[in-house]
Amino acid sequence: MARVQIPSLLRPLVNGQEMVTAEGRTLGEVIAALEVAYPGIAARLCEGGELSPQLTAWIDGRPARRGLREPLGAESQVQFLPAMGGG
Amino acid sequence: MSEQYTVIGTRPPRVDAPAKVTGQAVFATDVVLPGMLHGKILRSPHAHARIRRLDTRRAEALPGVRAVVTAQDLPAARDITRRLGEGAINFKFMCDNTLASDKVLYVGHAVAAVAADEPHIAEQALDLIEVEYEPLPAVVDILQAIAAEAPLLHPTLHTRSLAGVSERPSNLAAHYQAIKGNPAQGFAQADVIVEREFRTQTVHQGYLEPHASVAFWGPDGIITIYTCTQGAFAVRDAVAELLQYPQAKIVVIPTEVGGAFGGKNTSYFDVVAALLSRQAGRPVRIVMSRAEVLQATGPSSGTVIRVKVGATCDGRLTAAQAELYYEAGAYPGSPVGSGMHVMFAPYDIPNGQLDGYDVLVNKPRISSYRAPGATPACFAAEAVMDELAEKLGLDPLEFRLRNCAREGTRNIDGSTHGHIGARQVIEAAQKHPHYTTPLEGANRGRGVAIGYWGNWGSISSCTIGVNADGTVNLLLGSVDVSGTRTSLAMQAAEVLGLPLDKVHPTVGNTAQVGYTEVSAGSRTTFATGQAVIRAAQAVIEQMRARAADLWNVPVEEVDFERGVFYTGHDDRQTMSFADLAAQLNQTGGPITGVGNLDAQNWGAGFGLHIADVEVDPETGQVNILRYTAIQDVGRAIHPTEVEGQIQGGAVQGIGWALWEGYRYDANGQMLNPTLLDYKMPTALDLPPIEAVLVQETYPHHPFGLRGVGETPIVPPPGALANAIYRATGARMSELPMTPEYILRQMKVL
Amino acid sequence: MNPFEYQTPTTLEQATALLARPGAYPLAGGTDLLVKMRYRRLTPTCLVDLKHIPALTRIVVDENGLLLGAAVTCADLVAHPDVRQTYPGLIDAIAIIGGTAIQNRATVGGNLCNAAPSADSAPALIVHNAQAVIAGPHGERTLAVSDFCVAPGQTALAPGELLVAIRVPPPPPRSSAAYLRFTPRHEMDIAVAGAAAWLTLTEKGTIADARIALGAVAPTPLPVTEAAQALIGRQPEETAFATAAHLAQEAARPIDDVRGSAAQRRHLIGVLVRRTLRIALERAQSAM
Amino acid sequence: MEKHKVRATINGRQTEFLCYPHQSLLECLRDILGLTGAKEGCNDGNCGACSVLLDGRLVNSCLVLGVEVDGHSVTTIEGLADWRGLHPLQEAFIREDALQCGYCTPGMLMAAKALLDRTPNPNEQEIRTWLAGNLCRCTGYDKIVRAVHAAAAQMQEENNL
Repeated sequence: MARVQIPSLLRPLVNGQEMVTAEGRTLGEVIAALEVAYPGIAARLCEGGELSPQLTAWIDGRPARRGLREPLGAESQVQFLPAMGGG
Repeated sequence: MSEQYTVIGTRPPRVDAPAKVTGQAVFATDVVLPGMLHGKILRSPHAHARIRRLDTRRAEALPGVRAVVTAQDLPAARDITRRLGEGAINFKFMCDNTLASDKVLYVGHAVAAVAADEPHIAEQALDLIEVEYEPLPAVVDILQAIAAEAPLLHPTLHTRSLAGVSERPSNLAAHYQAIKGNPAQGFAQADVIVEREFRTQTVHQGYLEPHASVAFWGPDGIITIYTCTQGAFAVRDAVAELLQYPQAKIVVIPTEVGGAFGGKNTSYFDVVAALLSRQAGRPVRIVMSRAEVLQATGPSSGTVIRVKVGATCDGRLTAAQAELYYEAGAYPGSPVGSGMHVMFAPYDIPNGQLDGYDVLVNKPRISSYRAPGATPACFAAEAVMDELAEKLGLDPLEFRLRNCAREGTRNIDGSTHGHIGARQVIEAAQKHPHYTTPLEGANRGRGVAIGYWGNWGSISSCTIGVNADGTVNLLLGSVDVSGTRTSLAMQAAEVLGLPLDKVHPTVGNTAQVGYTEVSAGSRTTFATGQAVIRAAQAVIEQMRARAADLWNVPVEEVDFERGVFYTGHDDRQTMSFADLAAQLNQTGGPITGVGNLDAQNWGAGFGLHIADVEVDPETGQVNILRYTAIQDVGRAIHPTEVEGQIQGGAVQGIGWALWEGYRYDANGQMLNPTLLDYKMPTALDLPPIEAVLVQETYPHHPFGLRGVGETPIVPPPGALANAIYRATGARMSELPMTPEYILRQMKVL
Repeated sequence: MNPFEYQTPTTLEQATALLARPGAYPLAGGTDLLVKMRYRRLTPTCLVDLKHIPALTRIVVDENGLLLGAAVTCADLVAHPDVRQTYPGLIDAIAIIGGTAIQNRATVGGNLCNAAPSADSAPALIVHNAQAVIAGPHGERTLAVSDFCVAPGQTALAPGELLVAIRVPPPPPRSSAAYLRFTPRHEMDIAVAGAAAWLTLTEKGTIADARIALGAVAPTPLPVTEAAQALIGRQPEETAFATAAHLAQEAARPIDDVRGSAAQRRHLIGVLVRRTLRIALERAQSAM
Repeated sequence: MEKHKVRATINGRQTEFLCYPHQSLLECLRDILGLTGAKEGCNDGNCGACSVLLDGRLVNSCLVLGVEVDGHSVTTIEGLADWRGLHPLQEAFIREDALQCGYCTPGMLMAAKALLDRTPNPNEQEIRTWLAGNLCRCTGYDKIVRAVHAAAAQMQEENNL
């Protein structure tokens, strides 16, 4: 089970929880599982079938590079941070 | 890989220097193609207006005019947002920013373009283009833009956040939030709380070279574009998207880049030059004027930042909170996420909340600028930390050390620090003679600030080809904006066991080399460096096989060290790189090594700056007496170039701190679109900048380096604000800290 | 830049005849003019290059004072040993008009004719009682430099008239001048405010004569007679200087613009007048 | 408008070219004579990237008309090195790493040459004051100032031999 840290603005959708768990071998599968448990959450995280370009998913403390296809370990921790760019 | 390096860590002359000191280096504005025309762009005089009518017929009729284009000549763009270059962009917005269709959103917004035989004819033609505007109310102030009655830039744009989409349209394009622990409880535990509001102005990267492109749309359908960019592939992809044209038929040839600092990640008029060329059937060159650079390319956000930080009597931080409002300009996409990320990154704070707001205003769309978003956030955080330390009676470095982030510390935005050197730079500062020597004299003060930048890895490609004389060609996908041909060739030379002068680095065009991300985010020496190492290793592997063939031994028996192939059991079986290279064409043909990768595990950078100033108490003028910039750089590949990055970055930060800032009137007209009034520092405004390299090998790069280019722009405003406070007794909460502002804070005015 | 015609007269007569034509502008160093043309704030149809007229490029220092050709570059004036020796207050101002490259092209006459309220040369020339020598279709006339600028960007020159030279009287004994300006950067900048001061001392060291002029705080360079008059007969010390500085501040009519606010300018006038008076005093005393 | 014929000594060679009166010396050098070393950074005299020597004196070539140099001599970055090799300033800029992007470098070198022609042994303040008209956005000027010092020292030494 991946442990997903829920950003504060999403918490109303998950009954105020800061951390939830979800099943999935990829980020996309985890979000799909979350959507089943907490309808509406996928629309907030994704856009046009991809992770929202305004977000970066961090998996186990590192920014994910494959978007929804990012593979997850059995105990992976997932976070969603605002996207960042360098100059 | 050997522990003792022969090339890494040395200070050879940079490979691009001879061409640059003789005037022979070719920048985009120097490119001349046969039959080339001169393009110019008509720009909006209004900050916000509807285009009622646009008539180019008189311009087309002017003798010497060969092409005129408007937004009508661009195919309809896809309304989707994708990452391109350094950030996310909606293609419809990108298209609209290239040539405005129904509305202009800032002074300088491109409306039409012409190409003519001579520049002055093109200029005259612009006068003949008739545009009827319906002026609309403009908004340039960040807080006014999100007020209820503000004029809307995009009437259908709603605020987006993880909480959903706002009900009403708004200039507030996005809201981000992060909470760590329990902020309210953290503040309740604090003995001292400091709460302040900060404002910073829009600033520009200030590269000396205005944007320039030469485009030729050939009869074969190939579009060739010479341009100054941080990433040839980013330009190619933007042109392909805007024209909906095959990527393979667009060849972007990156020229020398006359300074970029994030501002040349974006393609502004490559497409326009291409369209003009198609119409004219001849190459077209477009070069921006300085006023166009300042008014029509992406500067960095002006900001409003509210900060609240609490600590206990023994100097422990308990909670921190910040609201960050960042200008996006005319289209969404400010670096507020980065601002949130860096804001309290040097510190270990148990509780906190960050709210970031991306705000549309009638200014050009924000582009990256060296550690985008970080400098204003650091300024605000470090001024508050300085005030807290003072209230607690603690030395500012000691206070920072007590609360210093380390590996594993969780940032308020949710990210976790990897291997970092925050503690190391603070300790280096404590021991540095600059800090241990007391500053004496009236009206003088010393300030410190610590700044952070996360850096980047990402995608790079390169090819190494071996020549028969033992030299190698290194073809790089990374544009060289900071001396990376040298720092990358050095990594190749080290791996290949060759002296640097045997490695000839070249920046490739999009038809020659694999996809490579923009040279941005302090990533090139780190990430492309690893691609280079891979390519070099691939060369060695193939050459070992050739040696094995020649000696008729299994390849596993061929070793390679310091440029020599050998087997352990026969003294005759030894061959230098050059000797083996000479045999390649007789032993199966050429060898090339390719390095392609998406580099991960990049290391973040911390910088601690110490500034001594003297402030004229009657005029408010700041004289910087001494300046030291300390940074953890991992291992410096080329220490002199690293010093140069630190000195240059620090001085840009100093300019931001003291002089630079866009000034607008209420109608959105920029009041200072020249280098006389957009005041960048001259040699006379600065002291020597001492760069101190804290070199501790970074574990996730073969040579142990971190990115270095961006961190040094982050601390200067904080360090100077704190120094000015010590000199005057007045706290600073705005950038730039002009003499007039300082006098006002001192209550002299 | 719009196309135009280019002429190189070698005599004053040719020059004034050319300048009488509509759309004709004089070109000296070009450091202001060409910028205005490039931004199309001016669109001359003809430029009359003055640098080929010998009378305009001469520097003469003799018992009559300084005769400075209008097309003499700032660098040439600043490098002139006699001018440096005799007119340090003028050098203060001329030496800071632009950086090195601008100094080599920009002319004192051009700085004056550009008629910017912030022109550094003007306050300094005014306190030196300098006269403008003007040639025109009807002959030559002279005009005090204090009357030369009439509005921002406008001079007292009539169509066809040309500034030929600036005449600066010889300084009496025990006198000297100074000019200071304030800019945010140390160089390559435009005065937010400027002040020039002139002091002549009696043999006993009291103030026999004084003149003060200000830059960038009024539509034209501004002589502040009352402030200067208040010094006459007094001991040259801080209280007197403070009085003069205060009166100068009162006389200033600054505006808010991108380079500074009215309040800042008025404040700076007080600082700059005190400081220039100190320097002028020191120089006058060392000439005793 | 008619083009004018201009005769000038450019980098030591007698040169003739045709230009419009409105073309700046910078445009003439770059677009007519193919001497693209001098750069346009601001076109209004505030950056120094177009610096060249006119009769040995430092000028912004964007603020000089091409027609004005008739009968005069112009030295550009392309004329700084001679048959003996690079000028000591060029060597010092390479050695001290006094450049990054290189866009300001030609102008900076011409300004530095004008300084050393006049003041062979400048102190730091003199160097910084003299170079204030030449903006550099990459280096922070530190290594440029060092390079000018180093070149001055080397030239002094060579003169003493």
